[in-house]
Amino acid sequence: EDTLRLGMTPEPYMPFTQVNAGGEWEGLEADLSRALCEKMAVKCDINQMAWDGLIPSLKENKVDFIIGAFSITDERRKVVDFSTPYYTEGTSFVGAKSDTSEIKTTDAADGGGQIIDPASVEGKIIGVQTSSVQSAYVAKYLPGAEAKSYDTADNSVADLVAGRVDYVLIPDLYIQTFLKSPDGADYEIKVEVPKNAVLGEGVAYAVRKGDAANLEKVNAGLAALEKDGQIKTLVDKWIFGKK
Amino acid sequence: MEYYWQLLAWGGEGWGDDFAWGLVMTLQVSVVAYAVAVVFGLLGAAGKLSKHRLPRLLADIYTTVVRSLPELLVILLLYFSVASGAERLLKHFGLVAETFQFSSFWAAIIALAFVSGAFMTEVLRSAFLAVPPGQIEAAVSIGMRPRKVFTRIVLPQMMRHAVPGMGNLWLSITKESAIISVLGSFSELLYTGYRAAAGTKQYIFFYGLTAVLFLLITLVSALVIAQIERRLNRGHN
Amino acid sequence: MVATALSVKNIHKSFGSVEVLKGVSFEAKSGDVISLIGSSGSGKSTLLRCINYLETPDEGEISVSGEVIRTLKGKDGKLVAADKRQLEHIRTRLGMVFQSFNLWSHKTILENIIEGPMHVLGMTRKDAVGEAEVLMEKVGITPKRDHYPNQLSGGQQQRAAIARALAMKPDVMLFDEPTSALDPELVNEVLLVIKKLAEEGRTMVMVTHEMSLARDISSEVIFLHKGLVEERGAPSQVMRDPKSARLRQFLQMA
Amino acid sequence: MVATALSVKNIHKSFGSVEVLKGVSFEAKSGDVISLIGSSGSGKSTLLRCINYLETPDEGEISVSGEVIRTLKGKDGKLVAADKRQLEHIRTRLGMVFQSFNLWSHKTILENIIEGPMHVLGMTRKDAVGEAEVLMEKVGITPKRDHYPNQLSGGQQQRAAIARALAMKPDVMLFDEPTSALDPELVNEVLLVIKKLAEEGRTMVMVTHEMSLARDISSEVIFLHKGLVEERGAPSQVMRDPKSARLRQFLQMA
Amino acid sequence: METISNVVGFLPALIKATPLTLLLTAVAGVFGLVIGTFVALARLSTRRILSMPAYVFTFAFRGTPLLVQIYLIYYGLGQVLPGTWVRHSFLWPYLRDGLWYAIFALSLNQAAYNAEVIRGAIKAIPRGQIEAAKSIGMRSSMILRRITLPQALRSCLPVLTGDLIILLKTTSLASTITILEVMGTARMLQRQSLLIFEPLIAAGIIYFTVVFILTRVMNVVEKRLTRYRTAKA
Ligand SMILES: Nc1ncnc2c1ncn2[C@@H]1O[C@H](COP(=O)(O)OP(=O)(O)OP(=O)(O)O)[C@@H](O)[C@H]1O
Ligand SMILES: Nc1ncnc2c1ncn2[C@@H]1O[C@H](COP(=O)(O)OP(=O)(O)OP(=O)(O)O)[C@@H](O)[C@H]1O
Ligand SMILES: [Mg+2]
Ligand SMILES: [Mg+2]
Repeated sequence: EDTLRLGMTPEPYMPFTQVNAGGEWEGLEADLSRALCEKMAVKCDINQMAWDGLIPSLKENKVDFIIGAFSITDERRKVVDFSTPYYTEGTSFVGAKSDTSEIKTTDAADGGGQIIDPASVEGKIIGVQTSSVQSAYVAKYLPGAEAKSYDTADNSVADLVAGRVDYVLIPDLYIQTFLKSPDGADYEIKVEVPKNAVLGEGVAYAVRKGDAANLEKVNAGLAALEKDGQIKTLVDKWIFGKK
Repeated sequence: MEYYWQLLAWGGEGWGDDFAWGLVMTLQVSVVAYAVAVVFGLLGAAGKLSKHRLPRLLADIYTTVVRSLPELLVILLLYFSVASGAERLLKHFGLVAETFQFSSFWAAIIALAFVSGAFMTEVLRSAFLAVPPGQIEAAVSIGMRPRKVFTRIVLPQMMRHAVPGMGNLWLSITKESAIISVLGSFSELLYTGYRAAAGTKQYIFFYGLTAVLFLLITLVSALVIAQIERRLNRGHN
Repeated sequence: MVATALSVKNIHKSFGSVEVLKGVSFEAKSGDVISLIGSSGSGKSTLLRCINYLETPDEGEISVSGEVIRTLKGKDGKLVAADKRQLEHIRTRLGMVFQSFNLWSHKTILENIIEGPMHVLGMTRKDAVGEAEVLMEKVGITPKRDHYPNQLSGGQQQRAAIARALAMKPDVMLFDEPTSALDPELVNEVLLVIKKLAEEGRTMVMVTHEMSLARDISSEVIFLHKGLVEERGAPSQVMRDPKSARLRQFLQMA
Repeated sequence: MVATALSVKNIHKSFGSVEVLKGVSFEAKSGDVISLIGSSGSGKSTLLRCINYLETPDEGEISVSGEVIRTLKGKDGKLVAADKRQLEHIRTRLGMVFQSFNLWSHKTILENIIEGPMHVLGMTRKDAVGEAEVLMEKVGITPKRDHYPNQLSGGQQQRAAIARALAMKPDVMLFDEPTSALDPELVNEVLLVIKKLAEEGRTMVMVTHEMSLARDISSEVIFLHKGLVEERGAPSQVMRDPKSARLRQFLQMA
Repeated sequence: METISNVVGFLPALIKATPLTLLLTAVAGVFGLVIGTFVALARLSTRRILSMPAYVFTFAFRGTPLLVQIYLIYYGLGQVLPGTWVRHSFLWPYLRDGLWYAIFALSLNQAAYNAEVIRGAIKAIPRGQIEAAKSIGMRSSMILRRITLPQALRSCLPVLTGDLIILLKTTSLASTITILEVMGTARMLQRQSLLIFEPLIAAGIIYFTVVFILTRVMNVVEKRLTRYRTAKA
């Protein structure tokens, strides 16, 4: 039996991954990776490390492929090769219920389709996660708003509650958990942000640049999982909470 | 209240055992890294205080460069570049098996010690300079060998001046040991705290708990340091 | 023939641009007691410190019991000790009592005294303590054996420093104003100790400002002036009938 | 009537279980020069240090020019100074030359001397330097004005310390063995300085081991023994014809 | 080669963030030194009302990770403040800006570490130096200013410099609370580009430049201030 080395990070990023209190991997990516390895018919060694270690480990051939909610972007494509996406996330624009200003959408000038109307968020403070596609979105389309960058999405939400930001622009699945929590009761989704190139092509596995063999394997595995509906089942389970 | 106890449960359900292991890991890494840092520090200080130009220059480069680089960079470079390079070299000459890899745990510790050692250098150097020259001359004048002069006269007296700075570095290293998680699954205290906090969204609670555990380490350290300080201050005031 | 215990040849020493010693030479035979006198700042302490190479002389030669301290010329034209081992070895035979005592502040008086015998001469602790006790008794600091230097009066520190140097049983003793902090009774005690050491054949070089001491005890008096030996000779002669005008003036005051 | 410049009453001081001073009293009028003699470790330095409260006496009273240093009983039954400002003020009038000099190591000799006049007495730098130059000349350390203490010989440091104390123009001077590191010529110089100060009406208390100095210079000699004043009086009387056996023995040696 | 051009490519963004890092370092460095000195003095006081709080202060701030301190101060306060009048007061624009919290936390943290070093240095001053000052009637405050602190600071200068360098690098923790200084920016670039080394190297170059200048200046300062130790006329 072949062995592949998978790099994963235990930093909690639910519903994607975390290592729970019992020391077990859980979340969409954990389950998906298990299913994938089975489909690829290989034994997967999970190498656990902090996020910063993933890319160097991949490059230095200490792991063969990595997973970590990597959104596909062209810039990142210069460094690694991405598999086909296993999930494409939506983005929500969240604010306080008490906030009555209307958030409209409008046509982007660059032909990128519908976007949030920059005029309606002029002068507002918007919380985003550092280097996320959402932060790129604010930078590109909402120049009149002030973006505040947080190292985790949790922190941006904490500051939404603290009143230090007016809105957060955040992945859908992330905000569901929050809105259901006691703190989230006073907040609502103002707008489901229309899909758009900046918001990315989804999240995927990454392999060493030029490592066609492994990319092939992963993609084949993912295709098989897609075909037999497992990916949808897992996404439903973890992201939409369906059993 | 009930809920918080559940969060702290032992085993798979709660984070109690994870924190306990985190504490052990933190102590283990810190103690080893600190001991190695003292060695680096002594070498660095000896270099800086040397009469000769070359050791002075090397030590100066060490303190300037290593103190300025981000720890993360040092640790990544050491493991992914230096260690990998060494592995390749060793394999090339057939000195080690094809599957040989340097332990990432040790690479992390050495990197941590390497950085701390640069700071230690300055602590030890200034402590040395605070020893009155007459104390050393008295030892030299009876023909004591340099090593003995160092261990019997200089070291006890300079330690008196070094303890506060060394204490600071010890407390720093217990916290900086967090950085080793970059290289693998070493869940020390801070990282465990982060994981528990993010996993449960109970940030304030788990960061508070992390703080308390670090305070515990500090408490014990402070007691030990005070004791050492008392011993070293014998004969002064 | 009595052997030359200490020979000091043409010692030069400058601090920065000031030349403190300008070529000092003298010799001492075993059992000699040489008093070094001279005004404050004339370089007496510096000369003693050059003898055991705590200050490296810029020029000159020191030999102890016929063994020359080997030197090299450094890049700046000044001397450096060539052989560390040899220097260490010679230093064990050269005792020194510092003008400012330099007792080790982190050690008790007893520990100060047994340090050298145990860790340089390799004596056992028991032997070293035994001898230290005799010495402490002799200089009258037995009650202070377990005190630290900074708990001692000036005179007590000075006596402890003397005991520490004696514990090494050196062939040559260098005393820098060994009685400056002592009362008249103790001065006499120390004088007796020095005489006894001289009788045992040890050699002593003593810096002192007490002319009576120099007169009573020394076999030779050396008057240092402006970095040079201005006058030397038996105390009876030098101190009663000095040749140099400078020495005459110096002694008049005493 | 000449005013009482310094009065020391019933001073007690212990270190741990050892009582060093057991009730020492004496008085000094303006212009008095009091020599404090006694064997090493008899508590002379401790007494001086108690006078300006560097050591707080366990019991007793000090007054300077009629002003009593106010004290309180602390919790442990020992004294503490009650009024810091008063103490600081009195200290400006009490000069002190330490047995171990205690020159400030981070300041040059000139800076050491002008420190008090400028920052305690509030003199301008120009005036302070002017006076310092006169003092340095007097004690012969002018060439060392810009040197640091550790570059000075023992005697030079002692002279700098004397100059530093004199610069404060105190009413009462406390000298702890002010000539221990000086050569005979300098001893005479310092003696002249002290005499001149006495003529100006300043009061001096001097610890010394040099009996000739005590004899020549003092208006009163106090012999300290076992923590008490064993004998006191005019030098002519005390030193020629001591009453106490202990003092007789002590003086015999000198 | 590509690495070099990548590093160079990242430099402009990081250089733009440098003033923020320098600001945090300088402000927290100065506050840390001043507060640290007072804390050190309080710790050495014989009065327990002064020494106890000072001890607790150094204990707490040296005893817990700065990350946790920053987090608890910023987000902890964030959980408390919203319901109160503060949110509508003139203070809010300041209280919502992470910069102030960062300066606050970094200053206190630095103060705690400095205090320990300064305390040690003060304790090591030979008693006679202070007695000499007392004996001429100097006020305690003046002794402190003219004798104690100058001697203490001289002897611990190299260690304080080291602490300042540590501070320079720990300002990176401010990125947790939205202050994107050099390191925070580098981490952002890392995530964007998935290039791990290059942004760090670029940050390292900036830190090195700062540290190099700082240590050279400090070397000169140290040499000047401690002339008395080594001076040979
Ligand atoms: N801090 C201290 N702790 C314990 N004992 C002390 C301390 N200071 C002084 N003593 C003791 O008190 C006694 C008196 O000391 P002091 O310095 O007053 O003597 P002295 O008369 O000045 O002697 P000398 O002529 O040798 O200077 C000595 O026995 C000394 O050991
Ligand atoms: N490290 C130094 N740097 C500069 N000058 C120095 C140094 N050490 C000593 N000197 C100078 O050298 C001269 C001789 O000093 P030394 O200590 O030998 O004098 P001394 O004869 O022992 O005087 P004393 O009787 O006062 O102790 C003095 O003028 C002194 O200032
Ligand atoms: Mg001398
Ligand atoms: Mg004394």
